[in-house]
Amino acid sequence: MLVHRSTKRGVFAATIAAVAALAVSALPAQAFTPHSEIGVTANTIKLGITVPLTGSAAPGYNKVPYAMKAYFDYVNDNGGVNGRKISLVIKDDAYSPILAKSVTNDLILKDKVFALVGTLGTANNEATTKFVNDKGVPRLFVNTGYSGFANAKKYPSTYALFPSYYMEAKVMGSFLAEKYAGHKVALLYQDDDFGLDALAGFGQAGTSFVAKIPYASGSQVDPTVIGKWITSIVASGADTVVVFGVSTATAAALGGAYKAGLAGKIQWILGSVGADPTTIKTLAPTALPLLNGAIAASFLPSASDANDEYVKQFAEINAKYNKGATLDNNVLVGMNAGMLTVQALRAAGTNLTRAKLMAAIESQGSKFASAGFAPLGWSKTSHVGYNGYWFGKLGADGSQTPLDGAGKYVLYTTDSSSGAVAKATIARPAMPAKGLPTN
Amino acid sequence: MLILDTLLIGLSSGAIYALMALALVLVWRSTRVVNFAQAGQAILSTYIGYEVMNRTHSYWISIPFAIIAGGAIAAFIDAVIMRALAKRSHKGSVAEIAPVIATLGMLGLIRSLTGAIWGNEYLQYTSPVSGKGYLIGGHTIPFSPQNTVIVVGALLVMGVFAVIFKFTNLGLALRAASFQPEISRLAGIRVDRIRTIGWAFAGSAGAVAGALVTPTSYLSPNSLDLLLVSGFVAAVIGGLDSLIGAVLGGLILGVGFAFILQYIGTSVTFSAAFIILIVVLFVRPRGILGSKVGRRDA
Amino acid sequence: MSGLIVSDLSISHGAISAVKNLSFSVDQGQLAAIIGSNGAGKTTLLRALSGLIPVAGGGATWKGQTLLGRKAEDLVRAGIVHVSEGKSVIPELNVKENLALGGIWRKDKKDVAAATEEVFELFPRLRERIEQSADTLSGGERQMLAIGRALIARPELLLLDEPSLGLAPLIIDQIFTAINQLRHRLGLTVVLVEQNAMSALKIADIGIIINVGSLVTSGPSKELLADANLRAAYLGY
Amino acid sequence: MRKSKALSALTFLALGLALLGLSNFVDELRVYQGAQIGVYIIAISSIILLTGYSGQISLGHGALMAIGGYSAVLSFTYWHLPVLLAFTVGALSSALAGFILGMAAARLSGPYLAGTTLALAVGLPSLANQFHILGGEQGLSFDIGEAPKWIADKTVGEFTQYKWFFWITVLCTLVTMWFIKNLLQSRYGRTWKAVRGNPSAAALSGINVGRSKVLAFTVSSALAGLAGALLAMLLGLVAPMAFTLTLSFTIVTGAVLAGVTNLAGSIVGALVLVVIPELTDAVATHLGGSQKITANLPGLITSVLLILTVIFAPNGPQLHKRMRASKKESSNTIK
Repeated sequence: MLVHRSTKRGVFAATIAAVAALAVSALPAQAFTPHSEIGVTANTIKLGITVPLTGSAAPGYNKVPYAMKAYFDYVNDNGGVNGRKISLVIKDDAYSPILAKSVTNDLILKDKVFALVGTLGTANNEATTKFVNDKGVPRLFVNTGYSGFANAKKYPSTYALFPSYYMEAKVMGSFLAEKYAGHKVALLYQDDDFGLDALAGFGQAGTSFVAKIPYASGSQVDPTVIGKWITSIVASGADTVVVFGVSTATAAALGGAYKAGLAGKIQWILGSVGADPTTIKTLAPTALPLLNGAIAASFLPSASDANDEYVKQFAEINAKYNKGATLDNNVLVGMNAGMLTVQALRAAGTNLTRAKLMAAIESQGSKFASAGFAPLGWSKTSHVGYNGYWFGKLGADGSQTPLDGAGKYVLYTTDSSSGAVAKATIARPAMPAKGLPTN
Repeated sequence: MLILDTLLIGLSSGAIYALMALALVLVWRSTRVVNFAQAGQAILSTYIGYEVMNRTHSYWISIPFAIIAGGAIAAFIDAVIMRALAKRSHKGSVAEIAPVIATLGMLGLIRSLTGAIWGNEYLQYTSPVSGKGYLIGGHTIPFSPQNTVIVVGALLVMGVFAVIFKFTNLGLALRAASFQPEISRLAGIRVDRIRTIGWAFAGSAGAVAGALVTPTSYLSPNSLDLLLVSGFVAAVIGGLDSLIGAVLGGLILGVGFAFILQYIGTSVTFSAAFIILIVVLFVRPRGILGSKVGRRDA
Repeated sequence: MSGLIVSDLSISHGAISAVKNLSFSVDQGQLAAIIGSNGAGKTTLLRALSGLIPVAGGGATWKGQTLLGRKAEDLVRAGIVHVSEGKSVIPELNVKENLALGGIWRKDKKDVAAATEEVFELFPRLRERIEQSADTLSGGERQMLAIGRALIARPELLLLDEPSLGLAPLIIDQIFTAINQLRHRLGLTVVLVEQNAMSALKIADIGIIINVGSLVTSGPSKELLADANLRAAYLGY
Repeated sequence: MRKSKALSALTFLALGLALLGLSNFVDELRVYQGAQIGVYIIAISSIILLTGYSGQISLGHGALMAIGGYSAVLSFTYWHLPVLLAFTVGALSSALAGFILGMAAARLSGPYLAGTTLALAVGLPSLANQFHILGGEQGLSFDIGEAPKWIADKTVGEFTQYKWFFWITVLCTLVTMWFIKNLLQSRYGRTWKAVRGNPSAAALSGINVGRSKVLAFTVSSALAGLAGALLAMLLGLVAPMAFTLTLSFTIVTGAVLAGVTNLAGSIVGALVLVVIPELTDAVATHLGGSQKITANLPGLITSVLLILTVIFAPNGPQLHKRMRASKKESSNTIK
């Protein structure tokens, strides 16, 4: 009897709670914007970004959105875009697709942003794709090099910026064939689409390795795992090691190699994702002697290159608007994406709509000024951003100098399929005066 | 050679797991609580050690401060949170999971707190002891002076607490209070205070773990996350009640893990601990040194 | 001389009242047997007197000092020692350690050693089993160990809960004889809670009979034993 | 008894219709959150069934959700099963895994079980990296498509995919609740309560305690599997990253917030899980301050709330009421 009565009460309570839940839900999320396009008013444009601000993936990447915001603030202080000020809503996804999905819902449905900019992570962007597509929200300059995102059919409103990992591997393969023929090369890579994209690229380039060592993302902090990498490298007899991992993995590999007495015995070649010297220096100071002389692929200028006009201008803005953050590759990435966004918004004209924004990128995007050395490939049929890399030697001070000497950049360009790798010289649009686009 | 290297890799990381397992066993022994906040507490005490090191420029001076801080943090958690919890939810089906939840909450709290104070950046807490492996006959073995420090640290923590538990009145009171709190009270033992001391001991042991392990990598609010699970698994393998078991559990986990990675492959990295645990528990459901009533083997 | 005075004491478990307006007193040096059937509230009473559970109302004093609102561990230090029901020993510890617990808080370590020696004289079996863990002891030995541990605290007031529970008659006799010897030799005041009314009343000075939490009667144990009505209703023979 | 069953069936039906009707008038964001709440309700119920009713603990239900999610997606993609059937496959596969785990669990006591399930939560989802068909770290995408036209045409406004998710989730949640409610009133439910209350007494009265616990683990796992499948639908993918240790902890947290012995409380728990991040985020944004603080404030507030709940309302708000009521009843019987 008692059992029966309490369940009945339970059902009643459940009913009340459920109705209450919906009553709460029924409250309007936000007042409607009286402009023809979502997220745009006569004097504002609202943009959104999702990045890991907390959790193990946060370090380094958590600087990107604030650098971007600093650049927008700078533009706003100089008149904004066609009289509109840009605001950036920053959401933490802790590098979890579940959270990315729910904060993206918030950005699109509650904050009602006009567009997403620089959203980070391959799986995280995948998780939000369907909804972003359904709503037709422009997703500009995603912070991942997964080649899939350049597929304009599958991701019609998504625009890649980074050269793909596939391209990077192909370029690196031809670089290895050119400069390290006859060497015994081992590969350490992250065992997901990031690494697999690269593996496919190396396969296309015909590169052969004496050892291929996969690691599960997140396992690179475990000493046992690092120990295994090093024994495998030593066992393979490799004299050259290519690393396709995040910064923590690169640092762990270099640190582990130092501990195993491999300093000076191996030529390290680092993929762009994990090659930010500032980050590696903080992660593993002991790795410094190994970092010195390592070769890294990059598509942006080195943050330490004070002679580069983009770096110089971004450093100035960073000093004034970014609350004392150290200028590193992550800050450059944030500012660079910010500047591209401003040009895209300008190009879309005063009567700003999502469709016009995307059309503007497709028609004029390839001419936008940006810090990247490789040309931008956006067009009606392709959403590929940069398509090439240069190789530089890292110094103990965290600098990165082109192999042929300071200022002598040699660019390797290619595509995400079977196209050849070509060497090119740098032809980059000049930095707009004071870093303010006038397109 | 590879087998020997793998063994050494396993032993050096096993010692790290062992240190964390020791702290978990200490809390379990004194309060019958599995403390999920342990890794978080160790992080916080290590941050305090980091601050001291920044001011004194000495790793060695910072360690005792970290240990004291670790003890104080743990004592605070017990006196303020666990005591209130024991009073309010000692009965019913929540009784078993309430402490688990509370310590998980503490873990989150400490993580957010350290993040809010020091940021989510990676910081360096460096030891003057070399992390470079010993050179033996032209071969650098994967075992370094810092690994030696960790192993010695683990053995020292185990030894000190074994002596305390076995030979002192405080140890006797700790054991009595954990096994039979009410009878202990009737014997005149201030059980609340004793439990807090037990937490403080565990916090100090965890602080030792944090201070010795962090120099092998870096310091961030999440940097000991991996130890949360592997330390716990090591403690369970060892039987939860036994200090020697914790050390053995750590070493078994470390060595087992190293061999699995070396000879089966890295794709089972995250599953390896689970596999080892299942194998051990299948043979001995109460861990290798856990006995039926959780006895006094130190 | 006033020893233990319980006046108008009420104790409840949640909404159920376990002890209702109970009053009685035990002089110093007396042995009082509290008699009643299972569920009469005897154990609850002792747990309240030793500070393990709070009371709902009334008072309880020992030598003029209140017992209520104080912690169990503080009462032990004040000489009020409770040997709880069901062989109050810690099975995970050995005999030596169980005994050591009794004096762990005492400053006078010499006297602790002396008291331990006295316990061994009283219960020689414990000395034989000194290194054995308590869970290997027989029921009677455990009870000896529990009482022994209590004695090492040098109590003035000893609260014993069902020392005869689950023991063979021969062992019960031994235990009760020991209790009787003890209180004469040490001048202890003893409150003995028992279902085994006969054995208890035989050694007791006074008897207190309770039923469903209320006092039925109290008086010198000889008188109670002589009362045929009581014998039939509460003493069970 | 029969009359009341009919009555509660009606209540469920009315509730379902009311919710579906309401979905036409609320914001799309709220509809999605409503679906999230539904998934959490099922996941939390699975914990409540296990912990609250059978006295076992699991920190690895995220792994069981993963099994449910992956099985549903695989059967949907490769066998082309209808969605609801794919979900059933997910629940059944998870039940099978739960059965095996439950057999192991019956051998393990409290902390050992907690340890094993914890290791499972970390170890199992990443096994996806081992098998090509599971899509590795990247996972598999899962698009159930839009609502059938015959439904979409009959409702007010645009029938978005989120609304379709919500409808499916509401259906699954109500069926689940109905199922659990009846299960708890059945012989099995009474057995679990007896075992939880006093295992040795239950064993003496002829109950097979081990079997009862394994059954509870199996049913609980089936529910977790269903929740995992629904979660996969909401996310549009299954990947190891979707079923982290955090997820396992989150649903246990929700169960505690719900009052772990109270099935109806799962609604409260689920609601809180969805609302809290939103509120704390709003607070953090409102207060401003340095990025270090704003980024960590939501975590801080949630943790504090969790600790306070477990200290001050460990059985959830509902149980206090019921305890008081049952006390009254038991005191009556004594008189």
